[in-house]
This record gives sequence, structure tokens and C-alpha cells, in this order.
Amino acid sequence: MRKVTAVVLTIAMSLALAACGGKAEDTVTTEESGKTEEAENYTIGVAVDTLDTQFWIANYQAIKDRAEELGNITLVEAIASADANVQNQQIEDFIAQDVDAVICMASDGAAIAAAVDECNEAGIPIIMNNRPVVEGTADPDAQVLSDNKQMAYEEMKWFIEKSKEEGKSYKCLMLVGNLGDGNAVERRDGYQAAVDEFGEGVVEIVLSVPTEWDHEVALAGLQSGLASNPDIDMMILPSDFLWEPVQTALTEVGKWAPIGEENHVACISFDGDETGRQMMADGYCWADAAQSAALQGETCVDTALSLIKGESLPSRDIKDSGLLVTCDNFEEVKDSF
Amino acid sequence: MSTDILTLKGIRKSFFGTEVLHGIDVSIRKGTVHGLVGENGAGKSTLMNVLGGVFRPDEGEMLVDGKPYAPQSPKDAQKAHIAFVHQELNLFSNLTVAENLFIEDLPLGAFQQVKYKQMEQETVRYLKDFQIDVNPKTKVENLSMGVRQSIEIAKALIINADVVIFDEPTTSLTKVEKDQLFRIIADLKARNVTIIYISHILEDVFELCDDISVLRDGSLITTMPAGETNRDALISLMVGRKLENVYPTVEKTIGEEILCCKHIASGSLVKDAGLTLHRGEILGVFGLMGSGRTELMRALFGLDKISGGEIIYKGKNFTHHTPKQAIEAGIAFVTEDRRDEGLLMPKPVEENLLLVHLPALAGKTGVVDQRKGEEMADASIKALHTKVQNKKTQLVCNLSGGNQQKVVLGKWIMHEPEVLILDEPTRGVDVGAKYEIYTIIQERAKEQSSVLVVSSEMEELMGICDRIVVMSAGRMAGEIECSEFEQNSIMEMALAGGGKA
Amino acid sequence: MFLQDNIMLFVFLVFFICGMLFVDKFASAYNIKNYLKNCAPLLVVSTGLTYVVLNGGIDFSTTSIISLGSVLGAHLLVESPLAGTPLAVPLTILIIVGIGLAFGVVNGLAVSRLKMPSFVATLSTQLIGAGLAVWFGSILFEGAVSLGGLPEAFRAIGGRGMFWLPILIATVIFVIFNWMLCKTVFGKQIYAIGVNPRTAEVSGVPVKKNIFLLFVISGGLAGVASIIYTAKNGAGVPTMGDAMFIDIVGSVVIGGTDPAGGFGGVKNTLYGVLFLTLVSNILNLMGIEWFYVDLIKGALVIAAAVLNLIFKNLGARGRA
Amino acid sequence: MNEKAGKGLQLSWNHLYEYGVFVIFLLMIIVFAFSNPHFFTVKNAILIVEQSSPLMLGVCGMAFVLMLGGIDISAGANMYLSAVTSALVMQKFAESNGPGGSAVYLIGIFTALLVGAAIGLVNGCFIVKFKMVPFIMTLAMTSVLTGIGLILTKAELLPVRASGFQPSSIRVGPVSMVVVIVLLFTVVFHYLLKYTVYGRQLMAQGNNEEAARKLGIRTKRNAIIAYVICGAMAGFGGVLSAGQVGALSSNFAKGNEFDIIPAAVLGGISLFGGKGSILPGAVIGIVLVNTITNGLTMMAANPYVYTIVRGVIIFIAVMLDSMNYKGELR
Repeated sequence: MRKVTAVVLTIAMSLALAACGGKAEDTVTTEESGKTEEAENYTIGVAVDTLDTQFWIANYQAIKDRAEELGNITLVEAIASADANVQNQQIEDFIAQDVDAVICMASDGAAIAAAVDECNEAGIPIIMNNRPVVEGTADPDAQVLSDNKQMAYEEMKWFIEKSKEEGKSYKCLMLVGNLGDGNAVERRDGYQAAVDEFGEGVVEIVLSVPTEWDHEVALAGLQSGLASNPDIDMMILPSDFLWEPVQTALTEVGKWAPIGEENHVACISFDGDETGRQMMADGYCWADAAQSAALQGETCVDTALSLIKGESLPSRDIKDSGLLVTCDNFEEVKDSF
Repeated sequence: MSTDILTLKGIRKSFFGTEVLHGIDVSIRKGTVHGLVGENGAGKSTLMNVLGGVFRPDEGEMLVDGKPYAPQSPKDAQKAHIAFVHQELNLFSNLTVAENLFIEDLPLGAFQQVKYKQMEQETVRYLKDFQIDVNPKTKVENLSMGVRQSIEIAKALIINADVVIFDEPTTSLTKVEKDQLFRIIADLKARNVTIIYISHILEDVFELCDDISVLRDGSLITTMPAGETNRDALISLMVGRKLENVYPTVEKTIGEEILCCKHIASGSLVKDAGLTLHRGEILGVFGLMGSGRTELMRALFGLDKISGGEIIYKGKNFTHHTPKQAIEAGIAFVTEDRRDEGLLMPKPVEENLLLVHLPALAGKTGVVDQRKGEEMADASIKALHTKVQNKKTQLVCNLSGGNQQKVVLGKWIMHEPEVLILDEPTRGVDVGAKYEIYTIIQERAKEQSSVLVVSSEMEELMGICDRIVVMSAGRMAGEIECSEFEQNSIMEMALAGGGKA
Repeated sequence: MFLQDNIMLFVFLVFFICGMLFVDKFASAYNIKNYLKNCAPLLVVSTGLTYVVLNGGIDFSTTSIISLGSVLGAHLLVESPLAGTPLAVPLTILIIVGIGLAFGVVNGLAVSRLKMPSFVATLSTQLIGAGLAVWFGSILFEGAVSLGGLPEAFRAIGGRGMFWLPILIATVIFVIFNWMLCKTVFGKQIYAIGVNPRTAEVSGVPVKKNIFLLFVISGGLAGVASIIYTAKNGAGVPTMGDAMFIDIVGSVVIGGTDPAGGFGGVKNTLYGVLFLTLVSNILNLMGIEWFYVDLIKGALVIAAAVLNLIFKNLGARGRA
Repeated sequence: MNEKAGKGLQLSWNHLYEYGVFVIFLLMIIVFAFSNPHFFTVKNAILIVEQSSPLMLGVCGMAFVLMLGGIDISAGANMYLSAVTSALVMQKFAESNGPGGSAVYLIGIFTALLVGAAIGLVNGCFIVKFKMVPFIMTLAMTSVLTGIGLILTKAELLPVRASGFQPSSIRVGPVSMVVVIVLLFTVVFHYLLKYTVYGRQLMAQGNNEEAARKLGIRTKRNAIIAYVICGAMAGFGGVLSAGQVGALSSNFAKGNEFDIIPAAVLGGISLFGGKGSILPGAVIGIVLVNTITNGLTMMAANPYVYTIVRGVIIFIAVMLDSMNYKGELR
């Protein structure tokens, strides 16, 4: 019989706690409103997906530096290692800790909607950092985004005009990021739109290889793709994160050579992080749509502050138009990104 | 020339409190074939396991060539050049013949690598001694029993054994393989190797052995040269015990026939068996190792498939059924191996007792009536005088042999079976508990349920059964009514089948 | 005996009280509600796994049942012709549980009839399920990997608005399957099979049939858990279940069920779920990175398994 | 002697099993060859061997554990942690005296072997000394090892090529150094398993542990050594694979154990112990697993189809392996 009592005890206890929890509800809200007047200090929860790319490392560092600079912000961090379910739990725990705002790099554009709803209910502003929520599934308080589609479109358009001047035509292999990430989908659509519009007879996308933002999947796809279409002489990288597998795959087939050399494969990339800058400097990369990680990081913190203070924003989405770095203008702009 | 290579003095050994060997003294002359005979459970295998280092004797000492010999493990026995060819051979079926022969100390080259060529040549040489030309590279799993046994014997030679012990070697051999085994033994004897030959087939013993020792109920009766005795004298020595312990008897009437099975064939051991069983009757089934008694019981209960013959149970054809159907029809089966097939060792007594009766306790709803279950468990413990402090917490593995057997019996009797099959019900049980088990059996018979008792202890069968059927080599070798019970004739029937292969 | 059976309950209570006292913000109503909401689906799937582990087996495919269920569920609720109709939510629930049961049937047949070891049989069905989940995702969701915008009625199951609903579902399932294990013939026979299947067979227990049913239960409950997880996250995510296996198997083993089979039960798994989710919650609140939590869970599973072995040997000290 | 008689029926099952896998393999190749002309070329064959060589080491190690009837699910996490540790060590070494040079290779490989072996030792001790169920222990170790790896790298990208560790860039004829090293080790381990005392005793122990112990074979010691070898090989494979990929992200080598174990089973190594060999079986197994990936990518099929196909093949291979298993259903 004693075992049965143990079971009943646990269930009764947890339900009782939930009930008494209900009463505690109202005390929490009153205590919170008192807080904003006397202490200026705010806590902001930062939900990170992964730190696998230089872009995210730079962006995350910028957030920390900005918070230190302002002085009155303490950060609470959580890394979700690309698991949407874990990220939602982490954001719920942020809310439990009464953070004043949440900056979130979404692991999955659709699943993050649940966390955004929780924040809305709790009255805590949530700012999407670089990765937007899937349209119509939820409405975050603000989104600091790169204008991926436009930047990819401009970059491809520049490359096609350049090729027309030099009278060259390319067979192109397009790498695609994780389709769950809105940015990857927008960049793919941007490049595709530019090729459809201007690329007639100049650039033909022969094969698109999914990478899942995973080096091993990218490398395997590249190796098999190059083996099945040996005549590929151009590549589109949706992020500088993919330079590692591209370099490995091209070296293996002996096509890793800077611009101008005979077996050079023309590459255009995105992000403009350290690796991208290095590739531009060494002459392997024609163009790189640079999104400034640091600028976006800082904008997130500033937007969060203004939302906490209740100021209204000009528009929900703050677009970072980024900077189109090409092999022509590299010398002039190379310090400004 | 033939001094004593091996002398055993006052060897005693007991398991879970019941003494199995009561002070054995025997000496075995060098270069001879020494037969060792006795009924099942007389202690033959236990004695040889003591000699082979598998068990350590509680008391007594052993001498090899006059030097004291106390093996702690089979390895020590091998160091003393004593080899043991077990009944169930422990060879590795996934390895080749050569590898099995040399597994203990493989011939090694410089980098610990196995010198295969040398090993295979030696294998061929050893096997050639026995006129066996099997390719040393073939895997043991593809070889017949006869060939495997010759490999086990060859292993004995590799450690150039002075003494080779054979434990019931011919049970699963064909005629051809048996003759070949005798040639090997004669050859070994020619090389002055001493052989200890355990078998219940007396013809083989007389054909091979120079001296014969008789074991009965754990003590050595006599040792004598083969020439000075004959088959009948040996049988009476083997079984010639005074029927001194008393068996409970009870007033009961034998009812009509409840179970009849004819020409049953199942697996490799049951060839053409049949028996009839009446209500309230206790039918004994006697037979020696390999006669197929246990296999027949497993076939009746539905554990093994029946390939021939039919079973009529309560008038209906009941040939093919599952254990579940047998239980629902009122048949119970107390298996020979208590630990692996009779009990849930790490579980408490009550859970074991209720295991069979669970479906009946639950009825249609599937919910087990806990209180009724506890009452029946208490009733069973009281009825069978099982010594248990707390049936809910005491684990079955902490009980004595006798009490464990009572739990198994209680488990089945709780289900009120009409036919109770018992396979070696009193093995490993102390004398006091044995008597209580016999009383339980008699009471069951009194309530008109019939009992089928399989046992190697002839005295036990003669004490409690109304009728005994004898099996030999998978066939029925005879039937004896209670009035004409006589030890020698029963053993005669049991041995009858032994001769023909 | 009471102590040995419920050791994990006491460990949980001690941790819970420490949490209340020392970890700030732990005691807030929001956090406790969240904590219980997170326990609910884990308890459902771990209860199913307990049945399989009691036979000394394992069921890897629970994670891919959760993923596949969430993908097809989201598709049915949002994109299929069925979407929007009042029939949508109940039918989707039936289909997701149906998927789980189907996996359970395949696993059950593989282990009981084809005699395959359960960890490889369920490993291959897990791979097939995971592959199907991501493949259907890429076909059905037109390019996007996951699909959000599930109807409110469905998301309520995940605790949106009615936080107690998933807890109620989990408690009902716990009570039913705990009762089934402790009180019914089938339940008691499971313990017998787990300890010694040959004795069970001789005693008339239908061993093959029961082992088959264990996997069907595990699959079905994984389906139910998929519904709660999908509703809680408000989206069909093809990789939903991937990182969950350490929590599922951890709750069963830490709770006190012996991975070699025959000992433990659904009650132990309740304690395991409560304790493991508590550890994650407290560590999150203390701001400890997620990968520390993973590490601690792995270590807890090993510690619990070793402790369990020591207890078992103590119990059977007199083993003959 | 009539030992041929009893083998009739049993012959067909074993042969069906041993050759069944190769038949599937040939069918696969034919289908892929038709779908894409570039598949059936020498260059592509070398690519497949190149891609499968790091995992081939893992399969060699796993063969020892499977021989005992055990299992090691922590192989993938072992590859990750060993690669991370050796990458960090190489990074430190490269900072102090410049990237490149053979010293980096020695240090990298040595560290990975050491870490891998240590993990194997922990697995072995808990499984053998504490009699823990192998797959529960190694499953829990997966979380522990991944956790440690993520703590060391703070979940950030860890460069490997930067510190000069590029084994695949050193060419030996048409093939990279990695393939040569791996084939060398595969032959050594095949030899260890088939021709040395340790290997034979392991096979005997896998077939019948009770009889082996009775014959005085040190079953506990052999079992622990098997887990150490499996760990060391997984570690070694991990660092070589890291060298190929160039950088370590947080999900490097995640799930590789579910490539290694099926490859061993497809190669004819039985899960019940005591059966199978490294050459040709396990090697064919891992090459088959990679051919499927390569072929499907060539057909531009959705890469997720690959996990389904692999799941189906494992199911069939293990079903055939369990055909004549008479023990308990677990």
C-alpha cells in the first residue's frame, strides 16, 4: 500500500504547487513594475543557436561589447546547439528569470513562434537577431535583418554584368544553407532571381547542393557534385562558413586557384567575415555581400533598450543593407567591414 | 608394472547442505581402463568433476603417482596430465579444428602470431593416430558428434595426459562412431595411458574395462577386476540397496483412463514412445541418460514439437498444443532444471507462487485479485510446510533446495491440475524434504488427479508409484505393475535398449 | 524495501526543496508551470519506453516517431484539405498515434518473431523514421524545413492557454499504464519475462505475444508524446526528437528501472522524469550552458545504473 | 566420416547471408551506374574510398567489441572529443612554432589515439567490472563526451587545417596519405584479429564465454582490451576525418556510430559475437555505406532518402544474422 501513497503524494504535491503558484502570479507583476523606477539596470536574455560561423562569433561579441559599453545591462546567455525544442525551453527559462528583453538567433524560423508568443504574453520584448520568424506565424517586437534577398540579387547582378564585359559564360554550382533558416531561403531566391533575369547565356545554375550548414554534408555534396559535373567553373556560397569544404573539394580536383589562372573557379560569397575577407585578399573570391555582424549586434542591443523604455520603433524590421564588396572596390572598402 | 597412478582417500562433497559423496576410497592402476558404473545421481559425475578440478572436495585427499594432487581449476588438472572429456563437449563451434585443439596455448611466432602451418601439421598428426582424416581448417560447427568427440580426445593427447576421463561418451554416437571410439581407447591403452570410463551401458564396460568400480547413493560399494563379475551381479550391486526408508502410502482408487499417447516421436531422442495414465494413478517413468524421458514429457506438455504419433487427453485429440493450452486443460509440468525453467530466482516467493495461477486470479477484466492471491499463496505455503519468513520480501534464491522445490510444486498445485508431470522432483533435496514431497504427491493422487513421475532413483519410483514404465533409447522397453516391482528386472529393461545403437 | 523502491523520490524531493530555497526565480508560478509542462510529454514517452526496458530491451525509434508525427501532424493541420475543418484536430491526433503504433508493430514483430536484438531493430526503424520525417518535411513544406501556424485548439494540448492540459494527459496516461503494470496479469507477466523468459514460457506465459505488445505500447505512447511536443512548440519540426533520447532513456534508467530487465517500473520512471527535468530547469535558470546539462545527464545515467546494480546485488546477497 | 551430411540446409542460410549483402551491393552499383555516367569511373571509386577511410578505422575497432557480443555507441562522440582535443593541442603547437611540418601530424594522431583509448578504457571498465549493459553505458557516454567536447570548444568552430594538419593533401600516387594509413591499419587489425593469440581467444570468448573461462582464458582482461582498441580506432578515425573536413563544428561526427555499426553488420560481423572478420567483410560494409551516399547524391536524390535506404539495409542484414539465433529475445 505504501507505494500507492507515494504516487498519490507526488501528484497531489505537484497540482497543489501549480494551484498556489496561481496566487503568486499577481505578486510577481506588481514587483516587476516597481523595479523599472529605482534601478536603471536591465537584464537581457541572449538565445544563441550555434557559434559555428565567424559571423555569429563576431555578432555575439558585438552584443557583449555593446552591453559592457552601456554599463547598465547584464546578459544571460543560452546556446541551443541547433535544437529548436531546447531553444524554446531556454527562452521560457529567460521569461521565468524576469529578463527585460530577449535577443534571439532562431534555430528554426517556424518553431521559434511558440517562444515569441510566450514573450508577447509575458510582456517581454523579443528581438530577432539576423534570422527572421516565418511570415505570419508570430510577431516579434523587432527584427534586425540583413536584406538577404536584395544583397544576393545585387551581388549576382554585378557578377553577370562583369562577366558580360569580359565575354565569359559560366556553368555554376549553387550551395544552399539550411532550408529551415529564412536567410538561406532568401539568399537562394535572390541569386536565382538575378540569374533568371539577367543571366541568360552567361551564368547557368547546373546543380544546387544542400549543406544544412554542416561541413561534412557540404563536403560530401561538393565532391559528388564536382565528380558528376566536371565542367563546373563557378560556385555560389550562401555564407563564408562554407569556404572550408569548398577549398577542400576544389583542391582535390586541382581547381583551387586564384583569379586569372587557367583552372580558376569563380566564387561569390556572403557574410563578409574574416575568412571571406581573406579569400577576397588572396584573389579566390570575386564578390562578397558583407553583412556587418558587429553593426547588427549593436543594433539589437540598442533596439532592446528602446523597447524596454517603451519608445516606439520606426518599423518592425530594421534592414542592414550591407555592403557589396567586389574585387574591383576591395582596396577602398576593405577596412569598413 | 602397473603401480597405482591415482588413489583417492575419504573424498566427501556436499551441495547446499546435502552430502553427495560419502567418503570414497579408490585406487586406479596405471595403464588400465577403469570402469565406473552406477545409477543416475549415484555421484559418478561429481566424483570425476572433483578429480578434474571442476569442484573442490570438502574432505579427503588425492594422489597422482604418489604425489599429493589438489587441483583448484581444470587448468591445474591439465598441468597434472589429467584430461576430462565432458559429456557436453566444450568446443568453440566458430573456430576450426586446429584452433580448438590448441586454444589454451597456441604455437606462437615472433610477433605473437599463431603459427598456423605448424599447428595444422600437428593436428593432422594427432588425428591420424585415430584414423580420422578431417581437414584441420573446417569449422567445428560443420562436424558430426563423433568427429567432435575425437577432437576433444585429441586435446587430451596434446597435453600428453596420463589419465583420460570419459563421461558417458557413447550416448549420442552412431554404431560406426562407437567402434571407432573403442579403437581409440585401445590405442591409448597400448600407450600406457590410464582411462576412467563412466557409462551405464554395461556391454561397453565389460568389453573395454580391466577393473570396474560400482558407486551407489554416493558411496563406493566395491572395486573388482572385470573378469570376476558378470552382468547380473553388477546390476544387483548397482541397485542392491535395502528398501529401508519408508514411503507414505495412502488409500485411493484408480479411476478411468485420462491420458493416452501412442507412437510419439519428437526431436532426435523420442523415437516411438507411448503410455496411458489413469485418474488417481501415480505412473513412474524410469530410464537412463539419453533414453528420452525428459524429452517425452516436454513433448506431452507442448514445449517441444511432436513429429509423429498422437495424444488423446480426456477423450479429445490433444496432439498439438502450446504450454498455455496444456495448463488451461489442467496439465502441470515441474521441470528437471529448477533454477532455469522452474523459478524466477531473483524474485520473492509470492511472485513465484502466483505465476501460473495469474490468469485464473484475474478473470475477464485482467485485473489480478491481489487479496485472493495472497490467501492462496499463504494456503500453499502452509499446505506444503514451506519454510518462509516473509513471502513478499524473501527472494527464492535465498531458499534451500527443498524449499525451492516446494515453491515450484506450490506454483503448479495451486492451479489444481488433473495431470501433474514431475521431472526428477527430489534431485538436490534433503531427505526430510523428500518425504514431504512424496506425501504431497500421494495426496494429489488421493484427490483423483494423476501424477507422472520421471526419476533416476529406482527406489523412489518403487516406493510411490502404482505402475512403472521403462524407456530406453527413445522407445518403451517395458511396463511393470506395483506388485511385481523388482530392481534387477527394471534395470535389465532400462539397459536392454543400451546395446543396440 | 520502501526505501529501495522509492530512493529516487527522496532524491527528487531533496533537489526540489533546494531549488525552491536557493535558486532564485525557481519558485515563481511561471517557472513551476513551465517545469510541469516540460515534464508532461517526457513522462508519456518514457512510460512507453519503460515497458520495453523491463524486458531488457530498448526502443530507439521513439525519437523518430516524435519527429515524423510532428511533420505529418503540422501538414494535416495547416496545408492539407483537412485543415481548418472541425474534424482536423481529432483526426490528426488519431493519425499521429497511428504512426506510433505502426512503428511499434514493426519493432514488435522484428524482436518477437524475427528474433532480432531490439537495439538494432529499433535503430533501423529509427533511421527510416528520421529519414522519412526530413524527406516529407522537404516535400510537404515546399522548401521550408518546418511548418508553423498550427490552430489554437491543437496548441492547447501543448499547454498554450491551458497549461494544465498536457499535465492532465500525462497524469492520466501515467495512472493507466502504472495500474496496468502493477495490477493486471499482462503487467505481472512482463516482470517474469524480464527476469527469466524460459521459466515464464514453461509457466504458460505467452512470451512472444507479450514482448510484441511491449513495443506497440512504446510506439503508441511515443505518438501521443509527439502530439504534445508538436503542440507545445507550435510547429512541425522534422528534427524535433533528435536530441531527446538521452532524456527519455535517462528518465527510465535514473528512475531505477534495471536496463537488464525484470526490475523497476512506471512509478520509478515518474521520479526519473521529475528529477531529470528539474536538473535541466535549475541548470538553465543558473545560466549554465546547454552542453554542461547534456554532460551532467550522461553522468547521472551512469551513476544511477551503477547504484541500481549495487542495490540488486545487496538484495540477492544470498544468491545460491 | 559423414560430416558433409548435416550441413545441407545450414549451408544455404549462411551463404545467403554472406553473399546476400554482396548481391545488394552489386545491384546498387548497377542502378547508380545507369543513373549517372560519372558514377562508374575510377576517379569516383577513389573518391568513395577516400570518403570512407576514416570510418573504416572505426569499423576495425568496432569489430573487436562486436566479436564479444558487446556494442560501443559512443564511437561518434569519441571521434568528436578526440578530434577536438588533438585540434586544440595542434593549435597550441602551431602557435608556438609555426604550422605544418611532420611534428604536427605525429602530435595530432598521438593525442587522438590516447584520448580514444582512454574513453575505451572507461567504457571497458564499467561494462566488464560493473557488469553494466553495454549499450546503456556507451549511450550515456555519448552525452558525456559530447558535453566535454562542447565545453572545450565553447561550441565555437575550431580550425584544424590552419594548424597545418592536412593529411589528405599529401598524395601517394592517385590516393591520399589518409587512405594509405587506413589500409595499413586495417591489414594490421585484420591480422591481430585473425592470426594472433588475442584475436583467437576473443573469437572463442565471443562464441562461448563460459567454456573460455573454464579453459583459463582471461575473459575480463580481453574484453577491456577490446573496448580500448575500439576507442583508440574511433579516436584515430576522428582526427583523420577532421583533417579532411578542415574545421570542427559542434555537430562534427554526430551519429557516425550509426554508420560504423551497420557497416560492420553488413560486412558479416554478427551481433551475437564470435562471427565475422575485418577483411573483406567490414571493409566492404563501410564502402557499401559510402557508395550509397555517393550514388544518391549523384542521382541528385534528396540526401534524406539515404538514411531511409541505410535503415532498410541494416534491417535486412540483421534479420538474416538473427535467423539462427536461439537465445533470449531481448
